[in-house]
Formats: sequence, C-alpha cells, structure tokens
Amino acid sequence: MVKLAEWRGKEVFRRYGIPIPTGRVIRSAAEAAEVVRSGAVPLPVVVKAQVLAGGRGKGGAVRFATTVEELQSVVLAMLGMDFKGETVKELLLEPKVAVGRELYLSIALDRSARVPLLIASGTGGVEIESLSDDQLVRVPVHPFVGLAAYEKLRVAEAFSLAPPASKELGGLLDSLWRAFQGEDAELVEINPLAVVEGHLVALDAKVIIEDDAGFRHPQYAEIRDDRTPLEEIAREKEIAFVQLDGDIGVIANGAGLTMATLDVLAQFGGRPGVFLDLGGTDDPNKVTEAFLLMAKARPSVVFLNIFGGVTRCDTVAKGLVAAMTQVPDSDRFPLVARIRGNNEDLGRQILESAGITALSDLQASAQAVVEAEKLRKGSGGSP
Amino acid sequence: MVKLAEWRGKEVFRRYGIPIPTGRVIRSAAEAAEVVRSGAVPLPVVVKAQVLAGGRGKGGAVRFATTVEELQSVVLAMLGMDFKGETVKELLLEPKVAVGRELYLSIALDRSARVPLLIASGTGGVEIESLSDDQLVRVPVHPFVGLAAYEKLRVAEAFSLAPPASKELGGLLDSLWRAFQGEDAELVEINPLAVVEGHLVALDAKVIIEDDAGFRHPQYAEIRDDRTPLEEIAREKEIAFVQLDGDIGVIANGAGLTMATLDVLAQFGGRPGVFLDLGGTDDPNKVTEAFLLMAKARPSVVFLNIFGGVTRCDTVAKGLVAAMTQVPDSDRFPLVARIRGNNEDLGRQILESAGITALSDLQASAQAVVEAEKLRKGSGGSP
Amino acid sequence: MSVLVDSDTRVVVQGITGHQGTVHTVQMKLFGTQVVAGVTPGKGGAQVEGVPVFNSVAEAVARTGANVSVIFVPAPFARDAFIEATDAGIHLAVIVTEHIPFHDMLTMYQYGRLRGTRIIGPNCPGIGAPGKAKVGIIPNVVFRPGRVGVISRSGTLTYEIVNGIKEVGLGQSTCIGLGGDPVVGTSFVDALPWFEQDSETDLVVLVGEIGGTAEEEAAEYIHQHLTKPVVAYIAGRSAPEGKRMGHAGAIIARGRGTAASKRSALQQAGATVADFPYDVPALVAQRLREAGRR
Amino acid sequence: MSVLVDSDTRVVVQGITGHQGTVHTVQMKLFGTQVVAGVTPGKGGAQVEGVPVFNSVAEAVARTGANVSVIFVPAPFARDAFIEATDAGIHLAVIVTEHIPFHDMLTMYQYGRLRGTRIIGPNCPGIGAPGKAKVGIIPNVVFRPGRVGVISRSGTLTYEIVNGIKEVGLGQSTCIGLGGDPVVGTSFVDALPWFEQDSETDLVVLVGEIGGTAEEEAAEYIHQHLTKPVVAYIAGRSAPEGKRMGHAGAIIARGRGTAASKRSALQQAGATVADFPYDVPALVAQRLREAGRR
Repeated sequence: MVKLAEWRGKEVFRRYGIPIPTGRVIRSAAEAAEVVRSGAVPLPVVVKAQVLAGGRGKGGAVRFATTVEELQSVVLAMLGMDFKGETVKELLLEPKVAVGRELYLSIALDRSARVPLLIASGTGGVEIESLSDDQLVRVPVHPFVGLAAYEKLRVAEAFSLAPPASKELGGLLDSLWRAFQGEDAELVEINPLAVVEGHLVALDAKVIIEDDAGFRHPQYAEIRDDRTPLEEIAREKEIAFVQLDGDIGVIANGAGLTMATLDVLAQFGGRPGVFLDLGGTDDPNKVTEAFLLMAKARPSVVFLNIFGGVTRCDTVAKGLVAAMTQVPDSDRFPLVARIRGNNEDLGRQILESAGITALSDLQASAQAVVEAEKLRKGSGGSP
Repeated sequence: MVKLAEWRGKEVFRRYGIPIPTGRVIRSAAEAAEVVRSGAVPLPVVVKAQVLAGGRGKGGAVRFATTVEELQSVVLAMLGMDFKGETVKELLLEPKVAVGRELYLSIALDRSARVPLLIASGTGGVEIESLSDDQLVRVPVHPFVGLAAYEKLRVAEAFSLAPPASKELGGLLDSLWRAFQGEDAELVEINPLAVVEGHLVALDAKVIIEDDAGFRHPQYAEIRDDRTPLEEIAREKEIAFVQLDGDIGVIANGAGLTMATLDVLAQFGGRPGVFLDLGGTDDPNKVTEAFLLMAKARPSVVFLNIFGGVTRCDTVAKGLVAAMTQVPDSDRFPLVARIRGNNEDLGRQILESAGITALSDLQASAQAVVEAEKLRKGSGGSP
Repeated sequence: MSVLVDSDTRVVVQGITGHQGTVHTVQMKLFGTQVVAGVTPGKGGAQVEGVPVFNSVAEAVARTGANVSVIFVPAPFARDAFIEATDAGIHLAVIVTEHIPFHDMLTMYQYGRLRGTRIIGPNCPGIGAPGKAKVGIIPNVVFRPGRVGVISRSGTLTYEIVNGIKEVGLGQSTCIGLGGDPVVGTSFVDALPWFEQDSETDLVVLVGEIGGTAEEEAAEYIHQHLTKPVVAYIAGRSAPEGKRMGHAGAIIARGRGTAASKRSALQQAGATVADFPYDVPALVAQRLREAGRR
Repeated sequence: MSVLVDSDTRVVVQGITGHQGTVHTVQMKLFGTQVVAGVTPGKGGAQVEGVPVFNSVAEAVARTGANVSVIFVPAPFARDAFIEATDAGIHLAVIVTEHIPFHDMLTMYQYGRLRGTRIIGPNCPGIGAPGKAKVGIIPNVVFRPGRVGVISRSGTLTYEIVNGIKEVGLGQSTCIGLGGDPVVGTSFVDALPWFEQDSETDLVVLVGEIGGTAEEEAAEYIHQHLTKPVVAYIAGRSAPEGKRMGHAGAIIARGRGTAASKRSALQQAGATVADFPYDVPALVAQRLREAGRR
C-alpha cells in the first residue's frame, strides 16, 4: 500500500472536487517566508509536518505562526525533527481558519460484506477508534451504483448541518466515493471535515492507495516515503517483506505458511526478524534475489521453509545454491532448510551436493533453527 | 431528444478523449477567411454545413476549398442554403486530410436486450442501414462494467488495423462508451471513423442526447436546432407534440390512446395533422395551454379523446372551457369531444353547460370528426 | 391466486406526500389495497389519508411489514428511490414516475436483477387484481373481478380496453400495465408465463404499440409456450414511420417494430388480433366461448 | 457426489499459453481432470499439451462444452477475463491470479452474482477432489481419496495440511483453497454448507489466518448449522499486530480478527482447534473416531 502524505492526499481531494484549504508545501525557511510574503498563503498560518504517523497535533508536528519571523523559526524547528521514527522533510503551510465544527468521514473496504463502507461521525477531529458505535454511521456503498440519496441522508442526519454546508454535503460524498474508486484507494479519510465560515472544508487528508492497482496509477510508483531501503528492494523484486524484532531470518512461500512458521518458531522461543515470502514462484533468480536480500538484513540464522506447489523444491534449491556463491563471507549465516512437496527429492539432492542439509519435519526444523540461533548468540554474534 | 450538430458532437468527443480534426465553426465568409489566414485551420479545407439531416456529401452540403478566395465563394454559396428543410447557418471548417480507411462505430440502446449495443463495421462512410449483417459486429455492453477486453477484441478483429491505430482503438472504445453514459446519450456515432496517417480520427460525429436526462445536462437545454416554433412551445409546456400531414387536430392523453385514435380516424379516411398528447395531468391550466397551442396550428377540426385516469374528465372539461374563452374568433375550430373514465359525468356536465357536446363512443366520435372535416372543407376552408 | 399482487400485498408509497402520491393512495385504499406506509424523507411521523409516513423505506418495512413499493417520486430522484426500496428488501416495485432517463433505468433494471427486485414500469399504470389489490394508478372504475388477464404497454388505452371488457359483462383476473418506455423492468415475455400459470386466468389480452420488438418476442413466446387463448391489439397501425408519438417507446426504426410485423407475428402465433380497441371485448368473449370458458 | 467439481467437470484454462497456465494444465490432466480447452486471444488454433487453444471463452464453450474456468491471466487483465468467462456462460471460475486490485474484485464479485457465476479465489490454489477433478494448482502429490473436506484461506499451508492428512492414512473428499485476498468470491460461510450437504464428507478441516472476520463468521455458521465435526487451524497466532504478513488479507485491524478471537469463536462453536499445523491430522483422526467414522 502507498500511504500518501497529507498534501498529496489533499491534491487527490482537489482533483475530485473536495474543498481543501489553499496551501503550499515548503522545504526550507526561505521558501516558507516567500510563500507568505507573496500572499499565496496569508498569515496567520498553520504549519503541518508531512509525516505519515498520526497524533501530529499533540506531538508538536502541527504549529502556528502569526508573523514571518515566527514562521521561519517554527519551520527551522520542525524541518529535520524526528516524529515517531520519521524525519520531517516537508511542511504544509495553510491559512489558519476559524473552525466551526469538526466532522469525520471515510471510506474503506468491509471485507466480510465485500463492499466499501462509508463511516461518518458528527464528532470529528479525534481518533475514530475512540468513538463508540452510536457516534458512528456506517453506510455500505454498492460498487455498481455508488451512494444513493437515502444513504447520503443518513450522513446528513448524523452531521445535522446548516446551509450552505448542508447543501454541499451530497456533492462532497459523491466526490469522496469517486476518489475512492477512481484512485483504487484502500482508504480515503477526512478527519476533520470542518465547517469553516459555513462551508465544508477537508482540513486533513488520509489516502492509502492499493499497491496491486499500481498498473493503473503509475504516478504513485515514485512515492516511497514509508519504506525502508530493504523494503524498497523487496518491493522491486516482488518479494513480500516484513521486519520484526528478532534475529531469525525466515524465507517461506505463501502467507499462511509464513505465519505458521512464525507460530512454530515461537513455540521454541525463537524470535523472528526479517520475513520473506517468496509467494508462488518457480524462477530460481527470484529465490537467489531473496537470499541476497536476506543476507543484507544480517540475520543470526536463516530458516528456509518451503512447501513445493507452484514453487518447486528443485527451483528453490538451485536458487539457494546460486545465492550462496554470491553472498560475501562477511554476510554468511547458518542455514536450516526444510523442504516438502513438488520435486522434494530432487531439491534435497541439489542442496546436499552443495553441503546444505535439508530436513522435512517442520517441528524438528524449527527446533534446530532456534538451537542454531542460541549457539550463535552464545558464541558472541557475527563471525 | 436533442440532436447535436456535428461540431457540438465533436466537442463532446474531444472532452471524452476521442481524436477529432482541428476545426472551427464559422458564420460568415469574413470569419472563414480569418480562420484560414490565422492558420487556425490550414488550407486546403473541407467546409461542412452544420445541418442535422444525413446525406450531406451527395447533397452539396460538404465542399472543399484550396484558396482563401475559393473558400469565401464556397462559404457564400453554402450559408443560407436550404438542405432538406433546414437552413444552413453554421459551417465547420476542417483541414482536408488524406483518409486511409473509413470505419463505422456507434453505441445505441438495444431495447429488447435492455443493454446498450455497440455496432462496429470495417466498412464505414456509408449509411449503416446499407450494410449486411455479416459486415457488422454487434457487442452488447453491460452498463455496470463497460467494454471488456474480449469485446474490444471483436471490434479489433472487424477493423484489423495496423499500429499505431490498432493501439489507439481500445482507449477510443472506452472513450465512446464513457461519452454515451456520461452524456446520457441515445446515440453516439462515428461515421466515418477514419485512419489518417496511421491514426484514428473521428471525421464525423452524431450525438443524440436524451431529453429526459436534461436535469443532469442543463447545457443542452439551449439547443433547439431541430424544433419548429410550435414544437418548442409544446416542449416548454411538457405536451407531446407531433405534426403529421392532415388537417384534423387531435388532443388525447397517453401515447397508446393517441395512436389508437389515429387508427380509428384512418378507418374513416380522416387525415390527422397536429397531435397533442396531454400525458397524465390533472392540471386544468395544462389543458388550456394545449388548446391554445392547438389553435395556433390552425386545424380544420379538433378531436378531443380522453380516457380519464390520472387525468380526470372534469379537469379536462374545465381546461377546455377556459381555453375556449381565450381563443380569438379567427382561430376558432369545430370541436368533437369524447370523454370516458374518471369523473366522466361531471366532465360531460361542464362541457354541455358551455355548449360543447361530449360523446362517449370512440368509433361514433371519430366518424363525427371526419364528417365535420369534410363539411368544413366542402364549405371552403377557414371562416 | 393472482399475478404479482394479492390481498396479502402490503404497499409502501414512495413520494406519498406529493400530489399524485396522495391522490392514488386514496384510490388504492378505495380499491381495497393494504396501503400500510408512505415514505417522504424529512416528513416521517406525518399521516397521509390515515397512512403513516416514514423517512426511509427501511423504516417503513421494519415498522409495517411493507413488501411492495409504488414509486411516485420525481424522475431525477426515482433511481435512488428504487435503490432504497431494493436495499430495504422490497421484492416488487411499481414505478409510476415518467421521464426517467433510460440510462438510470438500465442501472435500476440490473440492480433489481442483482438484488432480486422485480420492476413494473417505469411510466406505467401499474397492477390491478380486482377484489384483491391495486398497486398503481389504473382507475378503479374500469375493473370487475373475472378471468381475463391483461398485459399492456399503454396507459389510457389499457383503461379503455379493460373498461370495454367490463362493459361486455366479463372481468379481469390481473391487469398489468408495463409502461411504454425504451427500457422497462418487465416485458410481455417476462409477464406471459405468470398468466399462463395463473389458475384464475382463462385468456390473456395483450395491448401493444408500434416501436421496439417486444410484441414480436411475445408472439414467439406465445407460439412456443402459451396454452391459453390470446387476444391482441397493436396501436399505431396508421402512424407514419419515424414519428415520435408521445414517448420514446414508439419510434419506428429501420423497418422493425411496425404494426404490420407485430400483428402478423401475433396472428401466426395463434393470437386473435383486433383492428380497433373497441373490437377487443367481443373477440375476448368469442375466444372464451370457443375455449368452452363461457 | 463431491463439492463444486467432479468427473463431469470440463475445464477451460484462461491464459493457457502462459508459463503457469501450461505447467498446471499438465498437472490437472495428470490428476485426471478433463481439461478440454485453453484460451489465449490471438493464439486460437494452437495446441498446448494436447489441449486446443481458442481466441475466446465463448468459442471454447461452443466447441468443447467447457463449463468451469481456471484463470491464470496476469492481474491487469483478470477482471476482463472473468467477465468474458461469465458472459460465455461459465458457472464456476477458479481465479489463481494474484495481485488483482480489490476494486476489480468487487466488480467481479458483483458481476458474478448478477450472472450466476461462482468465483473461487482470487490468489487461490483452487479445488481438488481426488479421483475426480482438480481445478487449480494444488500439488497432485498431497491428495488421496477419502472423506475429509478441507477449506482454507492459505496456499502452501493448505498443501502442508492436506499432505499431513494423507500421511496419517486418511484422504480428502474435496479440498478448496479460497485465497487470502481482502475480497474473495467464496468465503468459509459460503463453502461450509456444501460440505455439510456432501454425502462423501465426514469431517471438515478449516484452515484460517489472522485478519478479517471470516473465521468468526464461520464459527457462527458452524454453531448454528453444522452437524459434521470440524478441525481448525489458525495461522499467525504469534504475528505481531498491524504487520502485513505477506498479503493484504492478513492485516490485523483494531483488535478484531486476532488469532485469539478466531480460535475462541471456533472452539465455542464445537470445533477442535489445533495449535500447530502438524497437529491437524491426528486431531482429524481423533474426531473421526469419536464420530464413529473411523
């Protein structure tokens, strides 16, 4: 998924006709001063750090300035600051407005019902999780017909707006729905949707685009704000990558088997670190790439757990052997391989002729992995 | 329905991404010369009369010019000319291009199947009715999903284009479908869709917008190129109006009853002229308006045939009596009224107290109408 | 047994506070129909002619057990009113509203299919089953209980013919006005099997119009499946080609859909085709006698 | 009787000339499946492993009587491939393709409902009924005919468990891999009744994952309707919250969909819940013994 920074989300909103404040993104104090002096954004301004984590208001990532001098010092203080692990590189300047009411509006997928779900609340500006069910209106949206009048009416009742905002709501709901569908979004969220001088304005924007729809939206391919370098490589190679807290590297195929592997390792006290899911591949190069990626993550020990289906065991074995020759000595790691399924015997032969022992029992393999990790840690870490 | 002149249809195409020639609409020879001199449309040019009737090519409504002088004389000759009853007021100037192939493409409603039907032919530039079924590809388009790849492939097979045109086809089909849906069209037709220097270009555009969707498309309300003044008044008053060849005016309610009335009159040799269908109204003012409109059409005799349902007979009677007081003596016409259904007795009373005889038998009434017409004609026409 | 509606039908009137909605609520009640609810957003809590008004169909269904809707709301809002009825679990919607854009009707038709809601109409007079229920706007005075089924694309012409059937001493089992719009939720072919299966119907009267090919398809169906006698009338035999006779459903295009082709198809399928509407009742009586039903 | 497929199933492979399409055509044929046609636009007339290739599904259906499709076409084209299969009258489509945008799947799911085409998947291993037919990519080696039904959201983990059932000397009636994507055509609740009604199934193994609430809904259904014993395993008990474990189907959101909630719901519904995948076969054997089925 691609999480869009607030200003990118607002740009999406603008394209679909959702009103947003007139803002500018700046990357330096000089730029900020120029934006204000030129009148592009009038003082007083709100300065918002363009980070993806929530809770910016409480965390000092949203500040105000009433003079150019104040603005410059606020910008200097905010640029480069660390916010929940993200470095602030961009700030959004917007005019400070008198907010009448704060509302909440979002559309996301309801997986069980297999339809998008619009959620609205007359109480916006807070974490939606903090609201009780009776403060929320939930409206399933049929993908073939969008929001019907009676569904909009339910939102209108929850908001109980006065004109002109009440007149604007229907169009805004349609726009939000079109943005959700048109951008292949996993989430479009306006929190708060504010009433400013009687009109509806989206004061914040949270938009998450689905990765799988990237072929329809090449413009989002460039956005990688929330990815670590290793995640970025994994993405390019189409390998699912998860970074956990432990030291055991796990390479498996299929999400279910990956998770089951985690469960089995946990049973023996193993703490997994990097997880790679090969998915269904029978390309030895992809297997090699996965191993080289794993080597970069510097695991203390690696557990290869493959059940051969689409992915054939001999393919994995060949890719693994090829990778081993390419990993520099400094990055070497102990390896426990467990392979079952299609071409299992052939895979085992290939591994064994390269000096790698291939087990078949999952429980025994997991135990071996955890013991190998303990041994390595006991011996004082990397060689 | 609103039939768009070619240039308006092309403007719709352009908005939806269908390639059209760079053209200009002109209304005088001076304007034409300026368009060419400014380079907006390069010589040689094609000059196309913006009339709605077909067969422009053969009928001299499409001409060419290679010099400014020639263009001016062509424009002078064409402006104001009569083409199948329409006066030419606007001309479309476009660069004359070397047409490779001519194809046909349209989308219209298939009423039986209750889905839009895309029709394509590798033989364009001719009247589609002249093509045999094996020269046509018919693709039903599901309104919820649009054109699927396999359906586009059927069109591609019919066209068998070379690149780059072959690459452009899929997008063009999507655009045509979006135009059909987005504009609430009854018909979108490109004939010919031409291959010009390897690329697809819509050389003509026929777009018909559905009247009933006018509330979504106020921009089309101004276009009334194909309406007579009486039709325009009828439209404003929401009275269905049909002009036929005869002299008997008919006012009825409901399309079926209107047509049945026609059938019954024909049985006695009656030749109906203006037909008004009141539809389902119970507003006496609308009835009055219909009568005043009928008076303007100067019928030799008027047949009122009402079966009261939504439209109550007393409402019609009241409206009729009110109208009679407003029709100037010079426009007076003999009237035969036949009313049945809701409040029939009340309606008859109202008419009779105003001196109008109300019959109830349809066949006898029709016969009386035809005899009244003969009498009037025999007596030498209008009083 | 009747077709589509009966004395258990519980009607909700969408757009009940509008003029037509109110007028026909009274008429449906006079007919004996159980009109249990009305819906007009924002007017919940009111009463119209003794019928409680709700803000939404869902509320109407929950509170009154309504299962059939009749829609009078203006054309721009009809699509959403139908979606609302469908989402609320209504299984039959009679749409009286005229001038609904056919693109909206395409959506409504498919959405109804997806969710299992049958549409009669739009721009239609609706359904009447004398002695049981009426959902729509057919004048009460034309009905009389009997064993003649009527399916029609017309409005007033239907009243004319149904009334004629009454005047020769016969009556109707169920009468359905399908509406004459370019896209209708229910066509002759959809409705014919219901009458074939209806134990209270002895004969079917089919009232068609020029334009479209619905009558030709009906003829095909009658030929293949119908055992009951059919009497038909096609309006517009004298209409000139290409003229729009009052609604979009009556355009003759490309030589198909003429009165001649419809009449001939129906005759070949074994139907008796009347030349004029006032001939229908006598032909009905004759076919019933021939079938030993009168 | 088996579930969804049997020896009369006639399979068309959409995307047969692609690498996966060809590989699994061979495997399905080795399993004994009647793979009667392949479709790749522009490659009509070719043969792949003895299977004739057509340009369209409609042609494949007309020429070979294919009635079930398995879709291997790349994600950007999967939506249209499914629509094509549906329009051609295919009543069951197994979609192996992964990375289909969920917005496309919403469309496909609704279109399938409208037209009566059941979807298994996407991003799924498909269906296998040992001795009858396999439509999908589950390795042939894991199967053995028997009376255990398997429904799973996982791929390789399913193979692992199905294989384990074989290794303790039991076999499977039908095994369905539903796929783990956010929107699937068929969920546990859709599939459970088929196994309940299947005379060849004595026990159902349910393999779930963290994320979503499909397992909780399955538990509710099992509690209310299932008479046959159920053994379940839920992968991801040790997964940390909020981490994406390989596909979008496995995100834990807002405390719902945890392994703990799924395990507890299933246990309360009477299912036996395994702690680890390799415990499943023994628990299956035990429940069968208790039920007097072994």
